[in-house]
Amino acid sequence: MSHIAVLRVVSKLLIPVILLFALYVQFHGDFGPGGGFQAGVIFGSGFILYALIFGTAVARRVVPAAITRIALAAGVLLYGGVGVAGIVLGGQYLDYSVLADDALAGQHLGIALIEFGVGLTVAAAMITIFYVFAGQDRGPEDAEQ
Amino acid sequence: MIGGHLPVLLVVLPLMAAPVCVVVRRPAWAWTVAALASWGAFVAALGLLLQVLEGGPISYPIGGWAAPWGIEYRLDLVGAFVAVIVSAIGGIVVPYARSSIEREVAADRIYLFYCMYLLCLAGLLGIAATGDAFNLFVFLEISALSSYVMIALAQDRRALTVAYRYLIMGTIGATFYLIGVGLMYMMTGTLNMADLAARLPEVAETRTILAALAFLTVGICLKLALFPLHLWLPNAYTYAPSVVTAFLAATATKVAVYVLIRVYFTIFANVDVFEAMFLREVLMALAVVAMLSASAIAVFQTNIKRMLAYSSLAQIGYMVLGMSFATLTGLTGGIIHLFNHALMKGALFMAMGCVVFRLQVASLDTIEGLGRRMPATMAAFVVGGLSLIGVPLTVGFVSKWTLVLAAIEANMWPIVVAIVGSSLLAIAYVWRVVETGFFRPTPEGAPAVAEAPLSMLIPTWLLAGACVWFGIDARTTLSVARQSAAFLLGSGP
Amino acid sequence: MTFPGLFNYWVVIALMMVGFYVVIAQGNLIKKVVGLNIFQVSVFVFYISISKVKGGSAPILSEGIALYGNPLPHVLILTAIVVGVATMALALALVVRIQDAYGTVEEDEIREREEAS
Amino acid sequence: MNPATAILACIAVPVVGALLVTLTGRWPNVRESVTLLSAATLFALVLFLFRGVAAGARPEALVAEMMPGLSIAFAVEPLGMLFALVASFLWIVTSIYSIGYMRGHHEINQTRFYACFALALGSTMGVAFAGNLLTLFVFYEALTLSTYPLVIHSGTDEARRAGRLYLGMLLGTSIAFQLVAIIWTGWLAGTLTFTPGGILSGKASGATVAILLVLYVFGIAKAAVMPFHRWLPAAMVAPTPVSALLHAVAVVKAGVFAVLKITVYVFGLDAVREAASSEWLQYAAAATIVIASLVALTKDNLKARLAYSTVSQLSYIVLGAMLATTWGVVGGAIHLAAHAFGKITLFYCAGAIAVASHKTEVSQLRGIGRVMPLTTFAFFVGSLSVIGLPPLGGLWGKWFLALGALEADQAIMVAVLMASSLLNVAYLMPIPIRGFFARADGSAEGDKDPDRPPIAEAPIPCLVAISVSTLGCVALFFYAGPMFDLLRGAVVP
Amino acid sequence: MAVTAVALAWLRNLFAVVMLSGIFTLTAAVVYVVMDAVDVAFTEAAVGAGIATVLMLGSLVLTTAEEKVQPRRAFGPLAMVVLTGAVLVYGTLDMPFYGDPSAPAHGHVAPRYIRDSGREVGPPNIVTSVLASYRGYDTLGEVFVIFTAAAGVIVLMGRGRRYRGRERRDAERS
Repeated sequence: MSHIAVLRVVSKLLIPVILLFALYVQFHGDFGPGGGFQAGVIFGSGFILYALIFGTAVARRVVPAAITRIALAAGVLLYGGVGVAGIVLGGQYLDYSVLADDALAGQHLGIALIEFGVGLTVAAAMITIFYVFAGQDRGPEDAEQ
Repeated sequence: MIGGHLPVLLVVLPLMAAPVCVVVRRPAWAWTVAALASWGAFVAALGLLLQVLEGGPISYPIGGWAAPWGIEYRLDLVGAFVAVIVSAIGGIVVPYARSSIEREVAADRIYLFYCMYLLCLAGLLGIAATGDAFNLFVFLEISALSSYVMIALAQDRRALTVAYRYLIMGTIGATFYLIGVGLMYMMTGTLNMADLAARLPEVAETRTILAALAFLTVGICLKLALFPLHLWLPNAYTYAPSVVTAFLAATATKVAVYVLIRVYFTIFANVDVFEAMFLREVLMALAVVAMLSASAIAVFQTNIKRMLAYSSLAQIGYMVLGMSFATLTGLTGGIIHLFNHALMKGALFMAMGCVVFRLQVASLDTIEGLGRRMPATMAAFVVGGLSLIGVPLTVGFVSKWTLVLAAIEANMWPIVVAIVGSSLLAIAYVWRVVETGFFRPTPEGAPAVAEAPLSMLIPTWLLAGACVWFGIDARTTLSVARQSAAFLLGSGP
Repeated sequence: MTFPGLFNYWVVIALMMVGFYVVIAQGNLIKKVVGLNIFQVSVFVFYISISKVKGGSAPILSEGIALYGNPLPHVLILTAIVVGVATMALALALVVRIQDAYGTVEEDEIREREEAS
Repeated sequence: MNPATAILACIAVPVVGALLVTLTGRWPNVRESVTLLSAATLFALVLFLFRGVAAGARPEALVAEMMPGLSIAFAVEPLGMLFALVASFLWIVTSIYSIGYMRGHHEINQTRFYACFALALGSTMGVAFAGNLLTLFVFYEALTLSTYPLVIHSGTDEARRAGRLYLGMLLGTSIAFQLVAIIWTGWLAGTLTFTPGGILSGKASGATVAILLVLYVFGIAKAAVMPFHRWLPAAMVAPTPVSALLHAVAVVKAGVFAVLKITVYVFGLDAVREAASSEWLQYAAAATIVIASLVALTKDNLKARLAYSTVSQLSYIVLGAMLATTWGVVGGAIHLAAHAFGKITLFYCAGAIAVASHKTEVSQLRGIGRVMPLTTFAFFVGSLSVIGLPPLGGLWGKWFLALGALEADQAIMVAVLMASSLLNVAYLMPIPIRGFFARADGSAEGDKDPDRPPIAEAPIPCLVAISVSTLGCVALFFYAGPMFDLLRGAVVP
Repeated sequence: MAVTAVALAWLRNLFAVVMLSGIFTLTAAVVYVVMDAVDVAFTEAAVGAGIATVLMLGSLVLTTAEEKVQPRRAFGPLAMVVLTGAVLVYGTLDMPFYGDPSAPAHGHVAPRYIRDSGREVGPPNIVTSVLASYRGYDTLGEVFVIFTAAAGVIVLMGRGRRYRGRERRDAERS
């Protein structure tokens, strides 16, 4: 089973890079192609790679299903919440200009926040779907979404 | 301060409540969240209707970006009216869902049902409120995806294939809509509906816009199940959980009709769409065929939910028919029937949901003599059924009156005959149920059943009562519908 | 890949129609999903080709570039892609459940089994 | 008491009565007292109104506005007054009769019977006092629906088939023809309120009037003009009190009453006379008179024979309306009252015979006069009245109708009336004559059964009712003067 | 692209079909780059070609890999497809040519994004500005679609659903 060992080593090296790249895409979206969505996908795939190689059981210990579920909801809530914040601070819904003193800074902050929300939900969604698909073919007692 | 933000709160409230449901997970809490959110949405919708009645259409630029650049929420009278219908049905369905869902959906899925329900509600309200053609697509998909899931929640395995077919048809419809929007964007450079209306006349004669119109029409007709694009609907309504059927039947197709109205009377307001490509004739012919054939098929159904589904197809025909007159009375008839049909179909499906709750299946065999054992449920069914026939003092009568009047005004006697013929068929299929339910003896060995729980009966009777209330005093609804129609036509030719 | 005139659109339309055909004519549920995917992707390509401006560059502001592609269709399609994949995920989940419930993913076999039961 | 309140009370009393009957269903004596009490109260109210109307007052009452310009409103005028008087008086009599009949027959579902009966009477009052076409239509439909459970009272397959025919034909024609005609009228005239002289005069072309007239006459299937008469014989499966009051008085008379009222107050007599279709409709009525009489001759079942007789007699009134002369209309209205008393007597007798001897066929009735002399005598008097011989009320109706026919230069109609009277003799007189003079048929099965108690007179309540209605036939002959004066007020302003 | 698409329609081995579909999407991504839509290309490559393919493979594993031979000939659908295509081609006849800078699509709303987004919103990537700010609400909707799909998948397949479904089927058979 040596090739698995190789895989493990390679992926141990690779996965942090992938996750880092995800973060890069997350925050680089302003300047080049990319953004929360793509970042979320990459982050999700990185984690799925991890799960594939080290087994879903291990992966579930690292990120339990409950966490992904909450992350899934938290991401959209963050996005929506930014919108509500716009109302509370006296602007329109999803108006980022009022988030900070300076309109441009507000826009920047708003975009960063919602991109983060997007990334969170997307990554969580991918991991959830993966768990669910991977969690098939087992009896009801040990299946944990 | 809140008043100014109602247009967006209307949608965001149920939208944001959905993830909360996922977080709290406990069925009771999820239910509470769903109930609060949908009642909140209802209050918001009512507030909006009042605002619109007072001060005319409301525009709300989301993100503070002015209309053609940002996404605009634009509520005119029709939009507000549809929002009220949808959120009212939503508010009534939620208390009903509590017992019904416990019976029909696995316990560990209940919180997800509420989540899906809220998403669907938000999607439908978003469609009603939006003034942006592409935003409409996004919310269409939210509501569509959640309704596929809700249908598949049923325990019957056929619900799965039905949901799958619905998904395929729905996605094709949405994609067609997307193609239509793309073609329009190509020729005008804008996605905002009002802006489109202003810019379309210039290019109205181009073949591209004609193609766009064709794609929009076909796409939306797939969603609203106009004959012959209706094949997904009967099974979907038959096998879905009862609450889901009641909710979707009362709202989803109505919203699709609303989208069609939006396309013809807002986006293409300054273009004489009905003259193009025989659209009026085609729509009318399809509506008439739908009214007659679906009613005729309904007469032969033994599963009552399926029977009601076919009846829905016929009623959709009425709405499309009213719209295709493109006259004040005709459009009024279409819009008022939108409201009225939501009430009666909601009541009917909810009554059948009560039967399913006790007997698992609502078919002609199981309800023999049920009028004695579940009198309140069956009485609600009778009220809804009479409404469907169009007996006076029910809402169905008001719709029928307006539509027949529109046909007489337009001097279209064949249409009058068709409306009347479809009503006659309605007598046949409704009465089969009433007769079996009330005037057949209870068969030997029939299970002894109690009346449905009050949490289900009260919502059912709320809708049944509304059928009568708005049938006796139709002034408010009619005037709102008439004003909406006048508004829609006013900006048109 | 610069097509003259309308030719580009016609290719896209041909692709769309292949996808559409697969959706409505195929009996295999998974293949239908694939067809749907192709159909939608072709529509996306169509949108993107609306956005193309000859001589323009990618819509990322930088010094010295005056002509950009139209960013709006890009945004729309970003959204639409996600919607498409979400739909597909649901469709596939349904297919898997159908396989469990019926033991097949062929439409006519499902129909047979539905009638039998 | 305020007349407007009295009008509303006339509708409300039977409805409240029905409610109380339902509530007191467990105690038959209380239940039947409630029925009698409501009947008496109603008659008192109608009498109160009559005093005013006879003095020339035309009280009105507005209930609710349903749609803009369309309201539920009542207005009492002579035609309606007469109809209400007859119906409410006979309700008391029939209630007494029912008590004897239902108990004597050990019928099931007696509570439902009394409740629906009261509701039917309430609807009849609504028809009688309707102030506009919409109100008339509303109560017309309510009458159909409230009598449906009475028709299928026995719950047998035959009863259900009859019920289906009953409902399908009455509801069907009313929606298919009458409703369309009403909407059309409303559109043409701009109002639906009954107005002396007609609301359509000068607003519609001759051809339109002709078509509308046909739509009304056939749309009001309760008037049983052939070919829409089949529901009436079918409805005879109902218990005899129902056949007596509802299918010889309330329901069918509501139909011809509506025809009269529409002729006078919607079209105006002149317009009807000039309409191209009125002559054609006269022939239809005449054909019905003769054919139904001939059919009656062939029927062996007593109630069926009486039913066809009713079909025939109803067309007298339709004929009077279509002649559209003063004498014709007055004659029609008087016939409405006179035939009510005559025919109800016959049905009472038929029911009494059925209760006492379980005989339902004409051929079984030889010698019945010897065991049930009172009943058979009453039958004899009732027959004379229906035939139209003095000194009985039936004379006047035919008399004035004949005058009306002459006034309209339709001498052939006089011949029809005469022929019909001869046919009446042929199908009615043999029954009492054989009853008195023929020897009892020894082979009748019932008589050989030693366990059976010997046939005696009907229960006391039945006899009381029979006597009252028989006396009524006689009284109408002598009090035709006031009736005539009252009615002239309707036709000649 | 066209070749892949047609091949897709004819192939019966579903694994090949899925792989081809992935290739098809990747080609589409390349086309996007050619058309200057880098963001879309990036997403399509990641999502369309990546996730979608993985998802399909996943479901193939759980179902079956071979399509049944279809005996029937589908002329009805073919006619419908041809009709739809004809309408579209008809629609193209009045379209502005591909890449035409003066097309109406480029003239109305879009110029403001290009001109002002740097000043009004900030990010040099116009797509990001439009996506997150001008049309931020669409994106909100989009995220909710993902959320719906994820929750929907949990509903359909989460926690032993499949297992139960199979038990039921076996019970029905016996």
